Amino acid sequence: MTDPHAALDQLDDAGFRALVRGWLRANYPPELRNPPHRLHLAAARPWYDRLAAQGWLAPGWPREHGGMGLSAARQMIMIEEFERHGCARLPDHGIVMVGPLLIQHGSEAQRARFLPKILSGDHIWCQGYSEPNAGSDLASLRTEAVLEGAHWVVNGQKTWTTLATDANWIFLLARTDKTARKQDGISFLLVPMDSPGISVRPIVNLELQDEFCEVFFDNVRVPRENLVGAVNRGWSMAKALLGFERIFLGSPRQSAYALARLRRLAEHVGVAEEAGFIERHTRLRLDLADHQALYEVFAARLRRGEVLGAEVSMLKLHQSELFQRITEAMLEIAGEAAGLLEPMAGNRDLHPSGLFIQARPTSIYGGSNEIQRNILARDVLRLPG
Amino acid sequence: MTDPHAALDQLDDAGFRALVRGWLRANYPPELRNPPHRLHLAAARPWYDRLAAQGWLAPGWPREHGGMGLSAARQMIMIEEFERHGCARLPDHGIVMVGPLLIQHGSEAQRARFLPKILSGDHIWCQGYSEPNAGSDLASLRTEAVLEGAHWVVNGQKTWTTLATDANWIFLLARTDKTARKQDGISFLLVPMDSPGISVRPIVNLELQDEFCEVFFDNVRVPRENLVGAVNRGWSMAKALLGFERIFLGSPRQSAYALARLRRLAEHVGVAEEAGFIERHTRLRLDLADHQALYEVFAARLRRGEVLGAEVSMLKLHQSELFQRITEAMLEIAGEAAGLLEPMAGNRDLHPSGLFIQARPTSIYGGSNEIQRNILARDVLRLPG
Amino acid sequence: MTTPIPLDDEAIRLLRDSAAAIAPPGGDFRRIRALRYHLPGIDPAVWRQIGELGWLGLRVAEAAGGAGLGVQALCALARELGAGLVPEPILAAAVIAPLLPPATLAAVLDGTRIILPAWQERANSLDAASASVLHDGRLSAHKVFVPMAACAHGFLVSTRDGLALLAADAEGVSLTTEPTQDGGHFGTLRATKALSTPVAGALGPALEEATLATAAYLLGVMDRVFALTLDYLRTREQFGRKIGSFQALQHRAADLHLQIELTRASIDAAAATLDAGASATVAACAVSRAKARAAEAALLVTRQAIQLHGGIAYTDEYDAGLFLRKAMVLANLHGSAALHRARYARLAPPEDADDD
Amino acid sequence: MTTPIPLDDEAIRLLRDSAAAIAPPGGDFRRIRALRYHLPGIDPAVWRQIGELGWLGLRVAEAAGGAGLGVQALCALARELGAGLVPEPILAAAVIAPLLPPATLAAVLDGTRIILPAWQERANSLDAASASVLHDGRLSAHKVFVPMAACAHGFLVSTRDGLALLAADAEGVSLTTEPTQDGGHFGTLRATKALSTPVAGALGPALEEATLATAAYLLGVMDRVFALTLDYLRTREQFGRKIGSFQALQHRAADLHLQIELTRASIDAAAATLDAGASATVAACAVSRAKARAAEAALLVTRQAIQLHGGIAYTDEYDAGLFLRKAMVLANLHGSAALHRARYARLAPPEDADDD
Repeated sequence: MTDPHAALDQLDDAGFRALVRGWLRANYPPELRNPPHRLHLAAARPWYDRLAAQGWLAPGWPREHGGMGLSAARQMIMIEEFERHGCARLPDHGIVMVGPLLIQHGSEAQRARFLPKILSGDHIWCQGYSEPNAGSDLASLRTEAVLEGAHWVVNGQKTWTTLATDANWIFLLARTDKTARKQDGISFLLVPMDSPGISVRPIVNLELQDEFCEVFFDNVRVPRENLVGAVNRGWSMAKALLGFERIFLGSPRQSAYALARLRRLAEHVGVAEEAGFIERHTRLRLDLADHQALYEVFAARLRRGEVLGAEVSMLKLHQSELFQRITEAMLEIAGEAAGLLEPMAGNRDLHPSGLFIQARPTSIYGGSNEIQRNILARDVLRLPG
Repeated sequence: MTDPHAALDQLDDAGFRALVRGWLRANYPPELRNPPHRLHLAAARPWYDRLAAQGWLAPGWPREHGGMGLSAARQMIMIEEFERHGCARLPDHGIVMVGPLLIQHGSEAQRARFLPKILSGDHIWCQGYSEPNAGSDLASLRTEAVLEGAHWVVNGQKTWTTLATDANWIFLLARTDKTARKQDGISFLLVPMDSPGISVRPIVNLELQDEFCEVFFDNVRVPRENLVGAVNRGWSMAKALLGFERIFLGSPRQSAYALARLRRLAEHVGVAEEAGFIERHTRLRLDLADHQALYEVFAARLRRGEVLGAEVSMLKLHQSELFQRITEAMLEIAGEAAGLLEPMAGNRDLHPSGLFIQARPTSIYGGSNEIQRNILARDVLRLPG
Repeated sequence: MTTPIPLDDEAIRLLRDSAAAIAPPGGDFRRIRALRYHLPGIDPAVWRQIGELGWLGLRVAEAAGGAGLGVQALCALARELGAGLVPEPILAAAVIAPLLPPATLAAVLDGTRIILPAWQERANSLDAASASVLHDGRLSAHKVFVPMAACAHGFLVSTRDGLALLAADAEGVSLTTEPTQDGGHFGTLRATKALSTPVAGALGPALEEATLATAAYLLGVMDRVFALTLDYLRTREQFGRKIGSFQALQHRAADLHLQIELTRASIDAAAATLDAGASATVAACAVSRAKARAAEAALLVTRQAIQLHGGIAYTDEYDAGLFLRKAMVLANLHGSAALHRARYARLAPPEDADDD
Repeated sequence: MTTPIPLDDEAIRLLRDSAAAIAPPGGDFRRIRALRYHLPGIDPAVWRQIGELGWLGLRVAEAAGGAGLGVQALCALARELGAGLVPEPILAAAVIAPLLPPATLAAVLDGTRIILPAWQERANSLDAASASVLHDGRLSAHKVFVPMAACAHGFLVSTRDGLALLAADAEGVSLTTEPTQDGGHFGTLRATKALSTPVAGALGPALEEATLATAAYLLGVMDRVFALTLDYLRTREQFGRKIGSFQALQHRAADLHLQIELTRASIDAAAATLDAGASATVAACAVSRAKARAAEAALLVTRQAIQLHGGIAYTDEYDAGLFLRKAMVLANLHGSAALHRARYARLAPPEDADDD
């Protein structure tokens, strides 16, 4: 089998960026640009399949496992171009989480069994981390797995499981030792969603969408070999998996998208040339530009192969609050239309209330901004506990 | 002796207000209106003497002790008129603190000895509460007084003692029982400032004024009879004394004064008619107007004779931060003059940097704003400790 | 109009007690949820009950069959309605009731007929002066952002020729609706030479009252969602502690409390000003102050209610979101905060008048 | 101008090391305090040392006797000077050095003569275009807000007829000074038909550099006062705990850190933009962004440094106040945040150019 990505290695960064950009223009389904909500699998499938056919589903996986084997710098370029083009996020937990987990900690058999199914799109994964009483304090999770012969018997409840209704597999953090310190008794399990005893309840969110679910486990029997890595070592694996991801919660994309729409809204309602609006808008523009500069500082470190420390929390903090402030400005200038359920004038780009609500959870998910500030204070500023 | 204040009782509130206002116009030294800094005794003396001569030094004291015996409502009117006229604050610790303390907790001998001297201006008092390691956490004070025969022997250090250099007496919180819970071992002592072993060091503050002092006590011998009330009961007396005062830290006066100067500054630098300034100024005006409305809610309760609870902390919190925001707006529009040490154009009303610095400590003294928020959260909102 | 009955604590207590019939303090929101996102968005049986409670005649003189209460009473009621997220357009109906002709009024007061004001012709405007025309008993009008219009039997319409009473089912009248975030709707009313009755009087003072009542409704929204949030902070645990013991959350709660109390003081002062018969300019300044404060504070408090709850508040089934959506709809109704600040800046006297 | 030497980490380290001679990291501020509130406000011996360190020629081409370094190096130096609160007007002198005629330059570079720019004619303006006149070698000018002017032997003065070099002691020249909060002063320079030498070149790019360097100096101010504040939070105890363990203070510290890092990223990006030879418009936008951020952040961080320290920071003998005063002076120098935001809004291309 020849290396399908060898040609990419011949390109310099600019050439690679141009290639990606051109390919997206030619191949990305135009109706899926900048979707207002997370897409369900059925809607995202054409895009999943096109990436799969191109062999571009897994930019970060090593080539021997079917990935593109790109450097961190090249992955950043792909992400930047995808964001710039307004590409929808895939149901990508298999690619982003399960693949890297198995490549690093899985057995040979697990890799052979699961990786090809992810690349083909046969397995769609969802993530079983959060619980009703284990959100910000994830390590206090209580879903438990007890070994009975050849099976782990799982009982408990997960929540905030994105698109669980679309997934046929779930990767799960479960407590396997109740006597240990809370971080030390947690293991990683791979569970088919059609296992007897699993039930899924979609949760309607403030956007009136059902992308989140609760997943209930009632004596679910999971084959013993579906445990990843060592037993009771799941916590450190899960933490390490989040490392590379954390910068993306700080991507300027959402704020840039919103700021462009703030401008369009201002034009639509006729305040774009008013001094008060210009001043507020300029402040937000400068905040975004400086955010982009700060993001670039971290992206450059990633490109150089450095590991990002706790300081990356800054990006998530600032981007989410900037995104929110932009949508607050939208609401203020929108007049009565701030209260409309649907976009103004049938134009999806003029939907202040929609973006305002969409911005709310960005300061809650992925570690609430309170947690991010705790992290900065403790791990970066070394303030006493 | 006839009651010199009986005539006041014949007036209604409006008439009383008019009387006070007219008397101030006729009697207040014009050169002392709206002083930029706390006045030293020498500068304030004419004002002190004029009030003393009129018998108006102690509006809140009962008439049998030489006060005006005014109701809370009438005291509020006097304060409002004094503030409105821009009257300087006197070295008033004797009137505001020591007098009420002795009237409530002092012995007959103490009252006879000290109250007339306060009213005549012979005794000028300063307050010995804060210490270098007991600021926000005042109850952890360490200055100690040990009884040796007929004297308390005092050792320790006080700080933030306002105008100690002008005072000839100090009222002091000192630890008289080191074994008790920290609030339970504190007593009140009255100490002549010329006692051997007392030394005073003025502290130059950020306004480059010396109104604060450190006061050191080195084996200072204080006659046993100078203890007020019961031994080890000073803390609750000190707390009760602060009750009526707390609303005045929330008076709109400072903010109103600053806002008028913001407007004059804007006219001076030529931005008064710019949309951006008008918007910012209007926000501040509305904040002040709403603050005045909220202040009036509490003032009305005082007038009805109600005791104000912890909720009054809101006023101090909002007023200090509003005052600060107004001066921050000043700095932003002042251009290079924001950095000048002296008033602009020789006009004391155009001194953005001066007011900006003057506003800084308002969120620190009288219980820092962090403490005020703690109080609100705990005592008003009943959040868990 | 006669001088309103002064509002004492007893009158407020009575109003509160009566409000409990529709919006019980601490009650659940099942009725409110059931009405969301459907037309007409209100419950006719509840409307009749509202009539029986006398709220629709709150501002109508006693001699005319009303309660003869003042703006302070109106605001006290509005606060209760806001705390209960009541969707029925009681306040809009009540402020125009004193303008209605006697023949119409009786059916309005007992809850048989719902008449709502239709005054606005462009977005984000306080201006009832109008391009609509009333000529020879025929009305031609184009009115926008009429909240809950689908439940109305008729409209009191502002025109350049004075007020007109229009039946919703008159020939030449059409109504379209757009759903709003809170589950209600805005109506767009078009009338083309529709038969209509001229009505004496001016809408201005009623609109000031409606604006202030909107602020007071938002105060109720804040009071209730803040109470919900404090309950959550007192009971929810993370990291082995009640989350309300975390100082950062405590301080934020203190700041929200301050904003709510500033809003309350501002509204109370404005209501007293209106009841004291202030000039139109002084009234407008007081109302603008209160609405600007309420709009900004309500968005702040409801946003922070979501944040302080964390993930659970991002579910539609949790109640916090209901308050956020209500604040989104009402913040800019009867003028955004920015619009009211601009009006205040235009109308208010120089602030340092007494700083001589 | 030749292409500046690219700045690598090693070059920055060397600059920092050399800066330590004047402004040692963690050093005390006795020298700074001793110079406050007296004219000329600088130490001539230190100025000669500054010359020996080569800083005054940092932006002068190597062929002309300078170091040939770029704007990134200038900003790195500025940050160190800010952290040390150095009062000598090194940055102002350095940015105009490349414009000076060779005869003057040598004495400037070795620290013998101090030449400062005098360009401003009205408050809160970035405009060096000028009412001043240079005619037949005679200069008539009225220049304001010349920082530390009393220490200068001469001025590079902008006029409508080009630049002019003016000796401070020339006939027809007068200088008055006003003290500034940081202990320095602003000079007002008046020249009436004073003998003066025309100088080729334009001041514009040097002023952009001076503006950015002011931002970088403010970054140093922030870095140092924040470090001081963190130390205090880590060691000071109240209520039996380190105050840095209180969550409300922790979160505020996190926010200050974020603002400082945004400032750093903004300045670094602007310096790289200037070194890359960007167009005047692109350069101006980058500089305005950085100065607006630095001015607001520096006032925020220094104010909060006072608040987080509590009472002790309100004494003049504690160092925190020195940083506040410095920020007050520099925040609006070379344009306030508002002025720079307005310039950015005027010059920057539409922001959604790539949002196709």
